[in-house]
Amino acid sequence: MNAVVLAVALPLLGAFLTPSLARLSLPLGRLFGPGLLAFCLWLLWGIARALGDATAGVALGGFAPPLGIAFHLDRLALLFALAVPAMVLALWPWGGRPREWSLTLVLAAAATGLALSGDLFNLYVFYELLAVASYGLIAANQRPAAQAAALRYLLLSAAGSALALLGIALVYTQTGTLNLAQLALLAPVSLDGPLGLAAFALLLLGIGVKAEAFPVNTWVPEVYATAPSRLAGLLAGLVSKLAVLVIVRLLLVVFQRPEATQLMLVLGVLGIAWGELAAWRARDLSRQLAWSSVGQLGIVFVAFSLPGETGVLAGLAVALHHLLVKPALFLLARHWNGALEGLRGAARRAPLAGALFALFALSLVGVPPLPGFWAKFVTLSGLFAQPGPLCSLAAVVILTATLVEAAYLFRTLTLLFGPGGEEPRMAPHGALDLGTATAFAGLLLAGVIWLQPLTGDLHGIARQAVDMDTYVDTDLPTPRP
Amino acid sequence: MTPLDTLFILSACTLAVAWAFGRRPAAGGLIAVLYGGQILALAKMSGLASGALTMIAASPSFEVLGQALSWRFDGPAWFFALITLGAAFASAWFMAGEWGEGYRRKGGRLGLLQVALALNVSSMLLLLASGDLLSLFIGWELMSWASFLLMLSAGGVAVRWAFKYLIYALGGAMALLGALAWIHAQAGSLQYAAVAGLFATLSPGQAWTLVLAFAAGFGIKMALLPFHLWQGPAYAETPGPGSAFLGAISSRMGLFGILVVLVHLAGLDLLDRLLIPFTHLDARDLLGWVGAFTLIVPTFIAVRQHDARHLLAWHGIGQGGYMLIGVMQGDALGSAGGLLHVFNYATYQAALFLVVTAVVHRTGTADLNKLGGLVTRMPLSFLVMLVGIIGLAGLPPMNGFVSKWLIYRDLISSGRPLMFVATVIGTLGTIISVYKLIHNTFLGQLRMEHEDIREAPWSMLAPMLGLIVIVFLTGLMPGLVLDWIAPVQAALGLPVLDHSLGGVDLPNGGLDMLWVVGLLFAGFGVGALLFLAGNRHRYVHPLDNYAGGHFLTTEVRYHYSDDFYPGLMHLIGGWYRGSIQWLERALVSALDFLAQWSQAWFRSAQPALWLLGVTVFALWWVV
Amino acid sequence: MRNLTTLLFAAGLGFLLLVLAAGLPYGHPPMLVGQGILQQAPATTGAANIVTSVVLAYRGLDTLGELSILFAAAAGAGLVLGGHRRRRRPDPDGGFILIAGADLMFPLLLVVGLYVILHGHLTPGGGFQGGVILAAAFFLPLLGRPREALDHTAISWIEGLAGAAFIAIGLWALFARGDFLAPMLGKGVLGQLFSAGTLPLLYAAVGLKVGAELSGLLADLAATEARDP
Amino acid sequence: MTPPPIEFLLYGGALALVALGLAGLVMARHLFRSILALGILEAGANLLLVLAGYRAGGVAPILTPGTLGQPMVDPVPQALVLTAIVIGVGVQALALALALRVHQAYGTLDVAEVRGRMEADTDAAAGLEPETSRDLPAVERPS
Repeated sequence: MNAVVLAVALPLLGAFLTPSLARLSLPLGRLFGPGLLAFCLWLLWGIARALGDATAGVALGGFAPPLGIAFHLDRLALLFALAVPAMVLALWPWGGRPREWSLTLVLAAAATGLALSGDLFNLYVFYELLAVASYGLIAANQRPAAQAAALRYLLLSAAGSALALLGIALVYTQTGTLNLAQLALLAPVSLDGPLGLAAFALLLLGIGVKAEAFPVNTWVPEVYATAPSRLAGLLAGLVSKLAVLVIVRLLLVVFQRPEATQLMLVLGVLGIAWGELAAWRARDLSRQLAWSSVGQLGIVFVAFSLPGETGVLAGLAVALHHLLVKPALFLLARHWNGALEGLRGAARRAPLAGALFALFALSLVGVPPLPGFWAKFVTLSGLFAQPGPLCSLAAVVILTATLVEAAYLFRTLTLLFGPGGEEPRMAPHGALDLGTATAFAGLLLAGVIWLQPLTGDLHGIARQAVDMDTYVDTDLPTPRP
Repeated sequence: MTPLDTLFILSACTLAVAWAFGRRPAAGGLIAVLYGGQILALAKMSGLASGALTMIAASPSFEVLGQALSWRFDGPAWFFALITLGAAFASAWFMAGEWGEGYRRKGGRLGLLQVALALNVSSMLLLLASGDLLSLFIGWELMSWASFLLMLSAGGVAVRWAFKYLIYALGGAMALLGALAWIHAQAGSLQYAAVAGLFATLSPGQAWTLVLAFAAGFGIKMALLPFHLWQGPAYAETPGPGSAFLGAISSRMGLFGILVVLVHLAGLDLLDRLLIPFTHLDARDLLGWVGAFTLIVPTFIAVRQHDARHLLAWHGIGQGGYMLIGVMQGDALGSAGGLLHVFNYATYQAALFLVVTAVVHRTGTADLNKLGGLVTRMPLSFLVMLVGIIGLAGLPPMNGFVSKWLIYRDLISSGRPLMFVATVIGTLGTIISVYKLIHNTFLGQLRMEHEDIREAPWSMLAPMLGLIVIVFLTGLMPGLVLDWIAPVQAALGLPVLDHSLGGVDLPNGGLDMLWVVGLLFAGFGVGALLFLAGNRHRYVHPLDNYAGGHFLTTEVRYHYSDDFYPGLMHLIGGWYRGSIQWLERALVSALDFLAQWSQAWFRSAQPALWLLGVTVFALWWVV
Repeated sequence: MRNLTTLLFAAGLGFLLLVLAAGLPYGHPPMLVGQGILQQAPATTGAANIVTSVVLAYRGLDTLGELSILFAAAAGAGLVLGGHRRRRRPDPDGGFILIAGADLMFPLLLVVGLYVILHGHLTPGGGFQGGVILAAAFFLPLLGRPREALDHTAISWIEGLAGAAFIAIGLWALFARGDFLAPMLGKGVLGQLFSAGTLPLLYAAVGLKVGAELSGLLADLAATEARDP
Repeated sequence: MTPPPIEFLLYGGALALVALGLAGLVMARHLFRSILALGILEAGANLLLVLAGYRAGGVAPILTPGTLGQPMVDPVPQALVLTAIVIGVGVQALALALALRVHQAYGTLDVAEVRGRMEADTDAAAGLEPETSRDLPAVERPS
């Protein structure tokens, strides 16, 4: 079980060595990172198989929690930890320079760490690591617009991190510990006032920058329109979900208060409305997808704000679905960038890409029996089960936003499949992009076929994630104070 | 393997064949035969129609999120499936020969059309077979998308209308999804039994919300009044046989949904209990009146159309109003009338769309101002249209008369004279507009460019003639269809109509079509005798005409088709101001405005200000 | 108007935070973790400087993450500035005072930096602080003689290998003791230079890495020509 | 009149730094000033964090013969602040590198101008016409 730390350490090792290795031999440098990630994937898979339904705590350096840093291994954490190397491998920047490879490895390590860590400050460190790696990657393509976008993103995100740090300082001053399990024990007493909520609000806004939460998501269209599409897919698909995962962990373990969930709900609803509305008038595909991603993340927030097992189940379903669909859409959009009007007839010249785009768009809108529908259905049903007009309002907003989303996605689709545009302005899709997107589509369809066991698994994960007694007992094996 | 499995497998085979070979006109025959096979599979389930069986289940069933998904056929499903498959069979047959060849030659995508049609049929069967609300919704969405595919298969202007349809349909689907999610949240299950149980326990406010959501969701597919704008052009621009299929049955799926959810699960009693404040009306009256206005307004919009396909398509909306009125009456007579109208309407609407398509095939236009006098060149097609419009106008001896008579009769005897007047006004509009249709197409003078038009080929005539034979026979013997309707009524929990082969027997005067038709033909016979015996007839060439005392040369055709019904148009011109179109545009503009606003927000140069502001608000809120 | 709003918001934020902070236990921290570490650390790690124990042992993973952040920042800056490193018109050499001063300071800074790094487990200081001093040592001559750029290949090797060494020590502990970054080697006598097991080694790796990253960063920044307005 | 307690000053100072940093971030029209404001904001947060470990009468947590047996301050926040400072340094260095390049490309670091140039660049790369004044938000419309 302790070997799980390799999933963080090895990519970092690879990141440190890749630039030097690439100086020695370029092919070696090129294959080093993917090889390490594949090994991490295999390792994590083995651990997940061995762990099964149980949970485990890993005390780093052998220092028993709460003194040292602890990793918390449960099915939720391992699910995302497994998704990290898989997604990074799928979206690996093969064409980049050695430093891009090493930054991508740093990104992978940080993301794995975010999924696994059970320590508040350690989460902050990994979050910052993720952020710094992504700033560098965004600006890597040397376009001035990308660098300006990266700088603006950096300023916003760093301000958010500082607020998050402020939140951590408040928590530490009040409780004197950073271990999430111990915080879970202390929270009902020490953090049960405005102070705890303020800390949560600060953390939510700080980490929400990466999670594309409502007021701090202005960077999204700028960055996704200028960054390389594989990176945009990684940021929209994976990184945002991990930020959400951190927020959800904090919410579940430490800040379980109705006010906290309400704050998430409100921000989520606003995010949905703003994102989908802005996407309605987007003039190019990558920004349309970017704004749509803001809207989808809003739904993720709303779903996770539902209390208890339902919330985790719904949020997981929406998040995993978006994790799969959005990167694939970005891959397809890579060759279809430019004005939407210029896409007339593009899908007729690239039928496979067009069909894949249609499939993903349908699932994003939530057409049964594609997985997107079930995710949305669980969310809506959970919202309606809550008392109070706010939740019902959120459900209505989701329904309306879905309509708007369907309208603009299908406007794009009719353009793609419509006649016209004889001049082959656009280069054909690369085999790698198409292959990756096809693999994602295969996963999506497999989700349709194996829906029943899949929902069973998600139920299990959700049940385990909300079980705080197990969480505390796993990470703090010593008898409770 | 149950007969229902056979049906689904056959349907899937049809889809596969359409996908693999559909683009070849030669495969059209095979596809039509496969639809025929599906009808035979349906015939094997005729126990549902005779009342011997109440339900046939399909073998596969799934469980998702703790919800069992199952499919089965019962009386209503069988009845609607029969109409669906019949319409598909006629359309496919029509496409099988020369029409498909010609469509392909003109650059149409025949394969797409065939696939879309087969997909429509399969998804409708799936919808009809649904055994719970979740499978109903899945079938509903699939059908919506399949219809979208069928509508845009013509390309060009059709795409715009198909897109509009899609937005409306998705709006309806979202209303349904919301209602479903709410029910799931409250009852924990979407099985019909649980839903019916939930309906019984709702407070009026909740019940109103649910009823309105369901009515809007299903009503959009039926193009009920505030949502009627999409249907006319969308159906009209669909390639001919596709529009025949859509016009005949597609919108009726909305009625099916209303039957299943509002009539069967919620129950008409519940609708009766939902009062509208400050009026004497309740939810059931509301739906009835929506049906009545749907009957009048689109029918008079149809009068104005100059394109035969648009005229027919607008018409179809109004006929849905009859069905809704009949079903909302809820007693044996009215509901039987409404359900019978579904069948009758499908037969003649399909025939009419097909004959218009045949005319388009021969002349290349459906513009009513550019046709005329075709009766001399296409006499059999004329016969088809004649029978069709008699049916559509609801005149004896065709089947449309029977269903409309049942509805009229029920409205009068249940004491709703105002609604009766509304239906009469609607019928008046129908008669006016179908006369415009047949006059401008077949009567009057033949245009010069149509001199060498030939009759439509037999591959197209045969399905049309078959349809009008059904129109006549079920008009003569409505009891044949009423036999199938009885189990439908029973399955929906409605009172069953007592009927005979020729019609119904009521305490104070029934209807026996055998007698009516007999007398009518006897009258025709007498008239013919007088006509022939009197020998006062004289043949006049259609071009032998005068205007203001001047003989016109044959180059100038004197066919009144432009500006048809000027007086009427002047009188009701105010109806066409399009307040609902205005509403539609206003909604889009509002969306545009909001979208601009939110984009401006994203482009604002001060994200940090928002971070600061929201932080302050969040802290203020918690402190 | 916007500025006024901002100031009002900022004042509100400050006030609200102050209200919150008023409830904090100033001067009497709960020290749940702190007390435990104060009691255990000398025995567990053998380092006299308990902050060092926390940085390198109890929260070693944070330190690894922190190193990686520096690495990522340097790599990102390299990517961003890459290709534009050589300026066409290098600055002229500094004057005599600057050059001589830099030459004089270089060995001094080097020694101080190494001292701070190696005594990190005993006195205030350590890898980060010492690394910064090292970077300053290498950067000063660059100020004097802008033409002589740093050897980027060497910097890249140092940063790579120093980082790898940190992880390698962690992995060694993982394979030998079963715990990543567990303290290894003997603890020695508290307060001696050769004590505290692997902690000085870790700090040496940290110091080298920080020094290499920062001097690389500074050299990159210094070598990039800002366009004249 | 008694002077305000010392913690009021300390906390007030730290939080004032936070508020000032955020306000500066919003008000700065120059990106370099934004980066400086970011530094102030981080300093405030770090100061608050290090205050968390203060113990009345405690000594520095380094075991020397002179400090044995005396109460020590909490060592954890000191380690955390060390980490946070280094993180801040890395982020600021990267920000400066980006600012340098942006200045090279656009010749300005004015917030609004950079944003406008970036938007125009992105649009041009996507082959879009520049937004007409109708599409622009009111504040950016050419007057």
